[in-house]
Parts: sequence; C-alpha cells; structure tokens
Amino acid sequence: MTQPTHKDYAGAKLGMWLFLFSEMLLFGGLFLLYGVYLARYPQEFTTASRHMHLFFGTLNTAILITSSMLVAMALTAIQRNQRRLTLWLLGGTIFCAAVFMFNKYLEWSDEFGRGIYPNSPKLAAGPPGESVFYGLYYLTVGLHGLHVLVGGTVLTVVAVRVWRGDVHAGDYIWLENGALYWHLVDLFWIFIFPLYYLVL
Amino acid sequence: MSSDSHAPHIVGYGKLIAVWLGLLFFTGLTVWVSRQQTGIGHVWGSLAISVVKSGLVITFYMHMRHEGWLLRSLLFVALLTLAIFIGFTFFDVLYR
Amino acid sequence: MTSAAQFSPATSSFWNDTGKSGITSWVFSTDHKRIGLLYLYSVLTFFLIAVSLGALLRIELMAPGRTIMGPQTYNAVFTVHGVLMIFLFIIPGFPGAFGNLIMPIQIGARDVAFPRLNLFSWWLYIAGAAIIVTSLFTGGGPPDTGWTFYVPFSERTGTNVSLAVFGVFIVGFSSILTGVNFVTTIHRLRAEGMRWGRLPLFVWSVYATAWVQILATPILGITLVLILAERVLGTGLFDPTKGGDPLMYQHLFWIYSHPAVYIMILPGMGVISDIIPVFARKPIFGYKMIAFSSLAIAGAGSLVWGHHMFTSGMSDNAVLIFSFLTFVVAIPSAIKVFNWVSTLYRGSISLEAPMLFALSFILLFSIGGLAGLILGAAATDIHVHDTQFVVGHFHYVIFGGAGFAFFGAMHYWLPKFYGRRYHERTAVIAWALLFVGFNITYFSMMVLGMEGMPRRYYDYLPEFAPLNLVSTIGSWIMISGLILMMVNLFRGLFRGEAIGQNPWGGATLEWSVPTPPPTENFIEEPVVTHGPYDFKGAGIP
Amino acid sequence: MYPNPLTTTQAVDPVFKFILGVCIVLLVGITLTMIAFVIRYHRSRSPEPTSQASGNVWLETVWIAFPTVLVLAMFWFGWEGYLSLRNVPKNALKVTATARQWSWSFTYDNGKTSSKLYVPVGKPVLVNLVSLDVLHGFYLPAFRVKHDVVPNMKNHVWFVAEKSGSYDLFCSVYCGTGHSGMITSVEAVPPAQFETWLNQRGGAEHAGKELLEKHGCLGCHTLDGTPKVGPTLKDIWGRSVTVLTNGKERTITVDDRYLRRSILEPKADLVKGYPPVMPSFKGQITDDDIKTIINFLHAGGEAAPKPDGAKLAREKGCLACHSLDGSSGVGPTFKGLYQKRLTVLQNGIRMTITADDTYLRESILKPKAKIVEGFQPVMPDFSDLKTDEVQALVEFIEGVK
Ligand code: HEA
Ligand code: HEA
Ligand code: HEC
Ligand code: CUA
Ligand SMILES: [Cu+2]
Repeated sequence: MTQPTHKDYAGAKLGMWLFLFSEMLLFGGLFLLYGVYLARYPQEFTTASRHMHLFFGTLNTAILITSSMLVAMALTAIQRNQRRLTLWLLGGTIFCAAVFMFNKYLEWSDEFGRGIYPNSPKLAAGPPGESVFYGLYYLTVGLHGLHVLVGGTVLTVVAVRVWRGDVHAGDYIWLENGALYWHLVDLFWIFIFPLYYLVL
Repeated sequence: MSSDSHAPHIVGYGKLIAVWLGLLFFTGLTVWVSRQQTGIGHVWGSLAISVVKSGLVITFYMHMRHEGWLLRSLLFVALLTLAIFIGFTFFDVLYR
Repeated sequence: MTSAAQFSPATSSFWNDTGKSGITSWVFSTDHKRIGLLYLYSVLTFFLIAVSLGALLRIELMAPGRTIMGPQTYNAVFTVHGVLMIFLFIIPGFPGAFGNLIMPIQIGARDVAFPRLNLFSWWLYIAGAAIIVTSLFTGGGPPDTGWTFYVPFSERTGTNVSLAVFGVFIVGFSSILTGVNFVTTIHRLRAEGMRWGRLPLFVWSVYATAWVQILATPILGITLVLILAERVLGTGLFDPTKGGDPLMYQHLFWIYSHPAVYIMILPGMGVISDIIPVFARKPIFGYKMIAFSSLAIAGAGSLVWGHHMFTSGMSDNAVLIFSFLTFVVAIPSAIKVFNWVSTLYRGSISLEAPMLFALSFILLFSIGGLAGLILGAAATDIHVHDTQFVVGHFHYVIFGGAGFAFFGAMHYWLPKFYGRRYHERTAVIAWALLFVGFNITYFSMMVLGMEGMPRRYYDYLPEFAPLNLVSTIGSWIMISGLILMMVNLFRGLFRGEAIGQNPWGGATLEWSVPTPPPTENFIEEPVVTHGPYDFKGAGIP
Repeated sequence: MYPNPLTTTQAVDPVFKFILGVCIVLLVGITLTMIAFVIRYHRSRSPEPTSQASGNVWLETVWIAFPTVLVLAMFWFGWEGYLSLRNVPKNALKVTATARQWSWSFTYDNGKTSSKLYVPVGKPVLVNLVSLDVLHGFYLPAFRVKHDVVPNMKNHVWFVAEKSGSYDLFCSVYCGTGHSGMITSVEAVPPAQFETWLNQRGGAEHAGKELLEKHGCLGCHTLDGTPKVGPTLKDIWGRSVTVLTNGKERTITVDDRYLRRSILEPKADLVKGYPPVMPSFKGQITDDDIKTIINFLHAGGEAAPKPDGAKLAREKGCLACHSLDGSSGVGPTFKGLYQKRLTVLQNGIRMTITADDTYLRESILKPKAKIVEGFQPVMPDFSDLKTDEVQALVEFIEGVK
C-alpha cells in the first residue's frame, strides 16, 4: 500500500496538535475557575497577588521565553543539519527548564516559610478570597511545574536521540513535536504570569 | 520521510531572535502597565498583551504560519470551545 | 468495491498470521483488531460486574425497607454501578472496541495512525480500571458519592473517593489518547477514493465522538485533580467554608459529562446508520444530514451542560440559555430518527438479529430522548430532577440506546472477526426478552419519578411499593434475556456455523476483505469507487 | 400563557401536559410508521427494494423545520412556568428550612422551630433554604417545587397549599447514608389553627427532646432503642460502650464527660461499628443546651419522657367525642369508664365485659372489634399510635374517675 504507515510526518504533527488542544482545555478548567473567583473576590485577589514575588515571576517569564526561542532554533538547526548546534540549543533549553524549576523552588519555600500553603492556618484565618487565590495559584503553578518536568524529560530524550543520530535533518518529527510541547508550556506561563503576579 | 507535498519551512535564526526580543518587550510592557494605577482595566490590559504574546509564539515558534488551513481551523475550534466553556459559565456567575 | 479483494483461506488471518501466539501476542499487539478485541473483553467484564450490581439495586428496591443490604452498602453499590457503567463500559466501549475493530477497515487503512499509542491507551485503561477496582477494597471502602462525585459531600466522606477519582482520571487520559489517534487516522489514512462524502456513517460518528473526547475529557481530568487536591491538600476551591463554590464543581463536572453522554450515544447512532441500510437493502436516506448531524450533536452538545443544574441555585439567566440550547440539540437527533425511518420506506426488510436491535434502538432512544425534552424544559425539570424519572431517562438512552446499539454491533460485526456466527432464532428470543424486560423495568421508573420518588433512595414510602416491585420483576426478565444473548453470541462465535466474506450483503469496505480479516486488513490496497451504501455499485445482489 | 397562576402546581402541570402530549403523539406516530414499513416492506412481501432514493430536499427540510418549531414551543412554555416558580408572591409567609445530615428543621419568624413544616392553607409560603453541611434538596412533589439546599448560598422556594392535609417533603439531593430517611412533611392546616399552633410555646414534652430535634440529633439517633446512623440515645447514660480512641479499642462507661465530648469532638471516641460521620457541634450549640441535653439523657434513662395521656387525648381528638364529665357524646364518656361493666356487640353478638386494660387498648387500636351498645361504629382506628402513647392514653382514662 502506498499509505505511509511508518512516517506520516503531517499525521504525527496533527496528532501532537490534537494532544496540545486537550492540554489547553486541561489548563482551561483552571483558568475558568480563576475567572469566576476573580469576579467574585476582586479585592482579595488584588491583595493576595501583591504578596507574590514579582521578581521571580518576571525572571521566570524571561527564562521560559528564552527557552522557547532556543528550542525553536534547535528545530531550525536540525533542519539545516547542524547537529552539534542542535545539541547545544537543546541543552540550553533544558538548562532553562532547570533554572525555572530552581526559582520555583526558592519562591515556594519562601512562601511556605511565610505560612502560605494550601489549608495553612494562616490562610484559614484570613479572608476566604485569599485562600481561594492561593489554592488556585498552587494548583495552577504546580500543574505547570509538572509540565515543565515532563517537557524537560521529553527534550532530554530528544537530545539523546539527536546525539545518537536517530533524529536528523531527514527525520526530525521527534524534535518538532517535543518543541511544540515545550512552546505550549511557555504559552501557559504567558497567561499565568499576569494573572497571578500582576493583577493589581 | 514525509508524504507532504510541500517542503518543510525553515524559520531563520534572525526571525526567531526578533520574535524573542518582541516577547521580552511585551513582558516588560505588561509589568510596566500593571504598575500604573488603572484599576481593574489591568486584567484586560495584561490579558490583551498575553494574547499578543501567545500569538507570536504560535505563529512563529510553533510554525502556525506555515501550516495549512486544516490545522489553523482546528486550533480555532479548540480555542473557541475553551472560550465557550468559560463564557457560558459566566451566564451563571454574573447573574446570580 | 475493491475488485482485487480476494478470498483467502480462513486459516490465514489476524488470529494467526503474525507467527506469534500466547497471551503476549495479544497484550503487546499493536494490531487494531487485536486491541479492539482486548477492549471488547475488558469492557464486557466490567459491564457484567456492573450489571450484576444493577440487579442487586433492583432487588433491594423490590420492597420498602431493608431487603438485602443496608443504606451504606446501597449507596456504595449504586455509585460503583454508575462509575463502572459510565467510565469503564460505555464511554471506552464503543470507541475502544468497535472504533478500533471497524473504523480503520472501513476507511481502507492498514491500522490506526499511532498503533503503539493505541496499545498504550488500552494499558492506561486497564491501569485506571485496576485502580478503581482497588479503591473498592482498600481505605475507607468503596466510594459512596454517586458517579457525579458532588462536593462538598465527596470532600468529606470517609470512603475511598480519592483513589477512585484517580483511577477515573487515568481512564480519562486513555480516552483522550484514543480520540487523538482516531481523528488523526481519519484525516490521514483514508484509502484512495475514500472521500469525506464516502465515509461510512459509523466513521463519521466515531470522528465526532473523538473530537468530544479530545476537547471535553480534559475538563473532567482537571475536575478530578481538583477533587483530589481538595481531599488531600485541603485547597478549598469548592468548599463553601473556605470561600469555594460547590456550584463551580457542578459546572466543571457537567462541562465534561454532558458531552460525554454524546460520546456514549454517537457511535451507537453510527452503528444504527450502518445496519439499517444493509437490512433494508436501500441506501441510507439523507446521508449528508446524518453525517452533519453527528457533528452538530457533538458541537451543540458541548453547550448545554447547565441543564443538569436547573435546581442548583444557578442564575435564572443561565437556566434560560441552557434550557434553550438543550432543545436545540434535540433537533439533530430528531433528524436522524426521521431519516432512519424513511430508509425503511420501499426497502426490502429482513428482520435478523442486528436489525431487531437497530429498530428497537430507534424506539427506545426516542422514548428516552423525548423524556429528555421533559427534563430540558425548565418548569418540568424542577419537578422530576433527581427523581427516578431521570434514572428512567438515562437508562433508556444509555442502555436502550447505546447499549442496544452495542449489542446490535456485536451481532453484526463480531462474526466477521471470528468467522462463525450465533444461532439466529435464539438471538431473536434473547432480544425479545431483553426488549420486554427493559421496558417493564425502566418505564415503571419513569412513572415513579413523575409521582415524586427521588433517586438514590435506599428506602421509600409505601405508596411507591407496587411499581418498584414491577420494575424489579422486569429486571429479571431482562437478566434472562441478557444471559441468553451473551451465551448464544459467544457460543456461536466459537462453535457456530461458519460464515462467508459478506454474510449480510453490506457495501462498506469491511465486507470486501476475507473473513476473518488478515493482519494488514487488505490483501491489496483498496481503491474506493462508490459510496458506503451504494449496493448496486458494490455489485451486491 | 398562564397569567398569574395561583399555585406552583398550576404553573407546572399545563407544561407537563403539553410536552407529554406532544411526545406521546410523536412517539406513537414514529412507532406506527416504523411498524407499518416493517410489515409492508418485509422481505417476504417486498423481495427487492422498490426505491433507491437516498434523499429528498423537501422532506428533509420539513423535518428540520418541524421539530424546530415544536421544541421552541416546549422551551418557551417551560420557561414561562419556571418564571412563576421563581416569582414569589409579595405577601408570602417566611419560613427558614435548615437541612443537615439527615434531618430538617423549620424556623418561623417568631423563633418557633419545628421538625415538620406547618403552613396555613391558602397562603403562599416562602421557604429560605439553609444547609449546615453538604448539599441537600428541598422537594415537595405535591407542589412541584424543588430546590437544592447549598451551604453558604441563599436559595428559596415558594408554594401554596390549597387544601389542608399532610404532604411528603423529601431530600432530593444525595447527601450520604441517611439520604433516603431525610423525609418529613408539610402540614397544611386552616389559618386559624396555624396561628394557634404558631403561638403555642414549648410544644414539646421536654426541653431536652426539643433540643435534640432542633440540632438534628434525631436525624441520626433514636430514642426508642433502635440504632439508626448512630447508636440509639435510649438508656445511654451509664451504658458501657466499646469505642475506638485513636484507633485503639477501649471500653468505657458513659458519663457526663463522655457525653459532652461526644457532642463536641465526636471523632475523639468513635463508637465501634459506626461510621465516623457525626459532625462536631462545637460552636453551634450553647453550653446550656448541652447541659439540658445531658440532663435529658440522664433522666431519659427510658429515653423519651412518657407521653402525656391528657395531652394526647386532646390532640388526637378523643375528647371531641368522649366527655370527661359523664355526659354522653358521639362516644361514651371516659368518666368512670375503667372497670365498668359494659354491654357490647362483637360481630353482631351481644356480650357483657369489664372495661379493663386490655379492653381499653383494643378499643383504641381496633375500635370496630367491640361496639358499645347504643353507639354507632364511627370511631376511627388509631393503630398508628405508638405503644407507649396507647399506654399513656389507657392510664389517662383509668384516671378519670
Ligand atoms: C447516552 C446518553 C444520553 C443521551 C443521548 C441523552 C440525551 C438527552 N438528554 Fe440526558 N442524561 C443522561 C444521558 C443521556 N442523555 C444521563 C446519564 C443523565 C443523568 C446524569 C445524572 O444526573 O446522573 C441525563 C440527564 C439529563 C438531564 C438532567 C436531568 C436532571 O438531572 O434534572 C436533562 C435535562 O435537560 C437531559 C436532557 C437530554 C436531552 C434533551 C437529550 C437529547 O439529546 C435527546 C434527543 C432525542 C430525541 C428528542 C428523541 C428522538 C427524536 C424523535 C423521536 C423525533 C421527534 C423529536 C422532536 C420533535 C424534538 N438529560
Ligand atoms: C451503561 C450504563 C448503565 C446500564 C447498562 C445500567 C443497567 C442497569 N441499571 Fe443502572 N445506572 C447507571 C448506568 C447504567 N445502568 C448510572 C450512570 C446510574 C446512576 C448512578 C448514580 O446515581 O450515581 C445508574 C443507577 C441505577 C439505579 C438507580 C439507583 C438509585 O438512584 O437509587 C438503578 C435502580 O434500579 C439501576 C438499575 C439498573 C439495572 C437493573 C440495570 C440493568 O441493565 C441490569 C440488567 C441486569 C442484567 C441484564 C443482569 C444479567 C447478568 C448477570 C446477573 C450476570 C450474569 C453473569 C454472566 C453471564 C457471566 N441503575
Ligand atoms: C450525621 C449524623 C449525626 C448527627 C446529626 C448526630 N449524631 Fe451523634 N452520633 C452519630 C454517629 C454515627 C455516632 C457513632 C460514632 C461516633 O461515636 O462518632 C454518634 C455518637 C453519639 C454519641 C455517643 C453514643 C454512644 O452510644 O456512645 C452521643 C452521646 C451522640 N452521638 C449525641 C448526639 C447529639 C446530642 C447530637 C445533636 C446535638 C448528635 N449526636 C447528632 C451520628 C450523628
Ligand atoms: Cu439530605 Cu439527601
Ligand atoms: Cu446532559
């Protein structure tokens, strides 16, 4: 049969996109809740978001944007058959992911230290809107963090495959799909950042 | 490798860097806007900026620019669905 | 059809021509037909467990007061009955079993787009199912929340809700991946000549279903994650004492679970649209409208979730809009029903088992669907919401609709894969028992609901006793029918009369390949030259 | 369409009739057509299809348009009816219904509480719905009204009872083990009687029992010795129970401290064999109330205080027919009845008997068995009375000398 059962490039990409759609809806549920509770507790959300670490938030935004660019470059590099450069760029992306997670770790430990974590006595004592805000914040950012971990792992696997030569200028669907996934992780953050760190 | 009729598009490094600069600029802008005292308008302002930013990522980094109508319209359907889910919930929340 | 399709000896088929054998050749197989059968057997297992639980529910409700179990047990039983039926039988059942078995052949493909992902989906399904089953025997015991897991009760009950919810999450993930796989397959792997306008209607319905799986299931996923977070971390997003809003849970839950009812019914409608033309020897009436209405149901069906919340305290404006949209979804269903009936006109109808199931589907689905209209109208829903009327409605559409379509599909397609068939007369008797028992059981429930008997009631006032007894007796008739049907069907598949390539005279591609189909489905690449119901074009007498 | 429906029932029932009617017509039509086709075009009669039609634009348009019109009509009537359910008449009497696992309690404007919803006939009633724990549902099938009871949310329903009588009130939203037992009733009584009832203070026999009712204890506990969701409270004081404390089993004797702890920290000592579902009442119940309850449980060694025969005789309407002063009414007087020699008819046979305990009990439970000569067999049977109530009545009659 002429059907390319083995490498259907467009098919693989379509599949990846479909998967990304379902990821969007997954996060969409949390954004929905955010919208509803923002409408209900605008005051509390404002106060609570003032206590967020704007510095970490902005830094992490920049880091993710950079990583997104690096992985996009990695795709260009592999298309141009620059294997070594591809590896460096992927390495850069993964490095960014690690820094991002490290920052998150610092930020969260500080917040935990201040008594802000789900179901903490401090939040329970405060106005309900704030505890809802932080509840959402931890869940959304936690889920995002999980995606960063998964994305980082996927890109590591891709890097290994590039290094072994399984992924090359003639067949780079793995890299392309991995990159798509990584961009999506970046996209979510582009929304999380203003919603949680900047609502005044 | 590919049964596609059209050859893969290669996006040059220069363009990627330009988009990167744009994204950084918008990040700065959104932070700056949020520090101005403009009330609840912020939420809409910063969301609008986020939409522009994600548009950049999707168009250039995710190569949507070079995809056919199929993927574009599917993306549209997915986003529309999400918008409806969120929007319709507000029929309840806003009028309760 | 494919002129080149040859009769090959039945000795070489997907059952044996991989050269491998034993259990590993099944559970690690990437062949869509083997995976389809894996799904079939797994979902049937859970179906039989859940059906027995349903029988227990009916026995308990036979008379007021305690009959065979206490209230706590009863609550656990209906919860587990609902969870197994919905999440482990009917939602994964159609796409998993028949979507896999039939859809790739019908579009002329060798396999699905991502065969390994397909296998992975099945494994996820099994893992999720195993977790759900574990949750019944560990921790605080089987969950007792109802399949809807409504907060704040589900946050507070001491039973093992967390694990069960986690299991459902995994199953949901499997469902998403199946959806991704199928949409890609239908877009990319259609054989030459298989234009969109020539897709069999079953494929159309699987396509629409797959979209619902992709776009709605993630919302269920996040909702379940949130319940877990509520229970484990105490985030309080739905907890009224912590500022959360229990109604938001209901919104999220139904944003998925209403479209999910169309995951259940759409493939069923597809099966019916495939069976009726074959047994009436006539092209389907209004092909385009039926195909389009599948998409319309999937699309509009995503907009009506609020009709489960008319009494919840939701705003009146929302009631207005959701009630209106609910009625809009009824229109494409009506179109289908009218088109099916018209297909019979001036045909040549043969009443074999698959056709009997298809015709009774139309009737039962119509009863259930029309009852849905009573639920969709705001004023009347207030009275019958959360009563046995709702229970009657959804058993009519799920069991009478999707369930009967599933049974019909088993009679119609399974012989193709086994090369042997069931005993016809017995199948008709079993069908009759099922049909009669079904109506006695569930019609009584609808009447009870109109009279005001709430659902999820372990005990009830004496005035409801007579009809409950009738309903229970009906369930026994149904039980005898179901057992007879299963025994006859599977006995036939292994020992029955052998069948040829095209026992029913169908014009879709699956009937153009040898029985049972070879591993790669087609001996030569098919080139499609006629529509799926063009019997003349296919050269079928 | 229904300008000003007087009652909720009148708002909903026409919608039901309309939709059901249309549905039945459609269903019968579709079914008959299908059966007719199957018979007419059965392969035995029609060996070959006589048409290969695969569509018809006109027909298809018709059956898009036709259902559209029908469903829009259904939608609109449904919505109109719904609006009537939502628009509360201005003069409605206000009552608050408090739901908890698994009992109802109703509070009136003047602070009176009751476990049944008493309402005056003919007057609209607005019920505000409050939940103390999980979701419940306030459902009155007779009036076609239902609304969820959601914690921290202001919901309401309204209805009018047109005829006096007792109507079932169910909990419609699943709320746990006792869901199906969360039933009470609406008692619609003539307005005058309602006023009397409303202004009657301290109706219950004992303040302690009233508190148990008010706090919903009786949703899970009984006073008659049968276990419900929780252990019975009958004879609880001094009983020895096996409890789980932090997972360890121990046996203790019930005393005041234990009772207090059971109410305030129910999870501390869990009675073996029961689910840990009792909520803590800390902050919901005053110390005085706890004392009253504990006192009641002390004395209530035999739990429910003995019913008051005199009061029962009045409430059950015995005194409407039987006098206490020797005069003869619809029935014989109670005065001097005990141990009197009477001539009665049993199955039409005359006999003479002595009015002893057994006889009195029988007369209450099965009045038709023996009819005192000279009276009509009109006494209703009171077999729904509890044993101890019958006993109390018998004792009361014995006391009327
Ligand atoms: C297979 C599953 C399935 C399907 C297909 C449907 C189909 C429909 N359902 Fe149902 N529904 C459920 C499964 C399903 N439902 C379940 C499981 C629940 C309960 C969940 C729970 O609480 O546990 C539920 C509950 C439910 C409710 C909430 C009830 C309540 O809790 O108060 C409502 C309310 O609107 C509703 C409406 C409808 C409607 C309008 C349709 C329509 O799609 C029906 C369309 C069909 C027809 C209209 C009939 C065929 C057409 C004709 C005969 C032609 C003539 C028709 C016209 C002129 C219109 N359903
Ligand atoms: C696919 C969906 C599906 C199916 C097929 C069924 C099938 C049945 N269900 Fe249903 N049911 C649900 C989905 C389904 N159910 C859901 C979602 C709920 C809501 C749960 C909730 O409220 O949360 C529900 C709730 C529900 C209730 C309401 C509980 C309550 O509200 O109090 C009742 C009560 O009678 C009931 C009964 C039955 C019966 C008698 C069957 C009959 O079909 C069963 C008939 C029985 C047989 C035909 C048995 C024959 C076979 C055997 C005994 C095994 C033999 C073994 C071998 C051959 C190996 N179910
Ligand atoms: C939601 C149901 C529920 C409600 C409401 C409830 N209880 Fe309980 N109660 C239980 C259960 C179940 C137990 C046994 C498990 C335990 O000890 O917690 C129990 C145990 C007790 C005990 C110990 C009984 C024994 O045999 O040792 C006492 C005393 C008690 N309850 C009193 C009350 C009082 C007083 C109230 C009202 C102010 C009340 N309960 C309300 C469910 C309830
Ligand atoms: Cu309270 Cu159900
Ligand atoms: Cu629905």
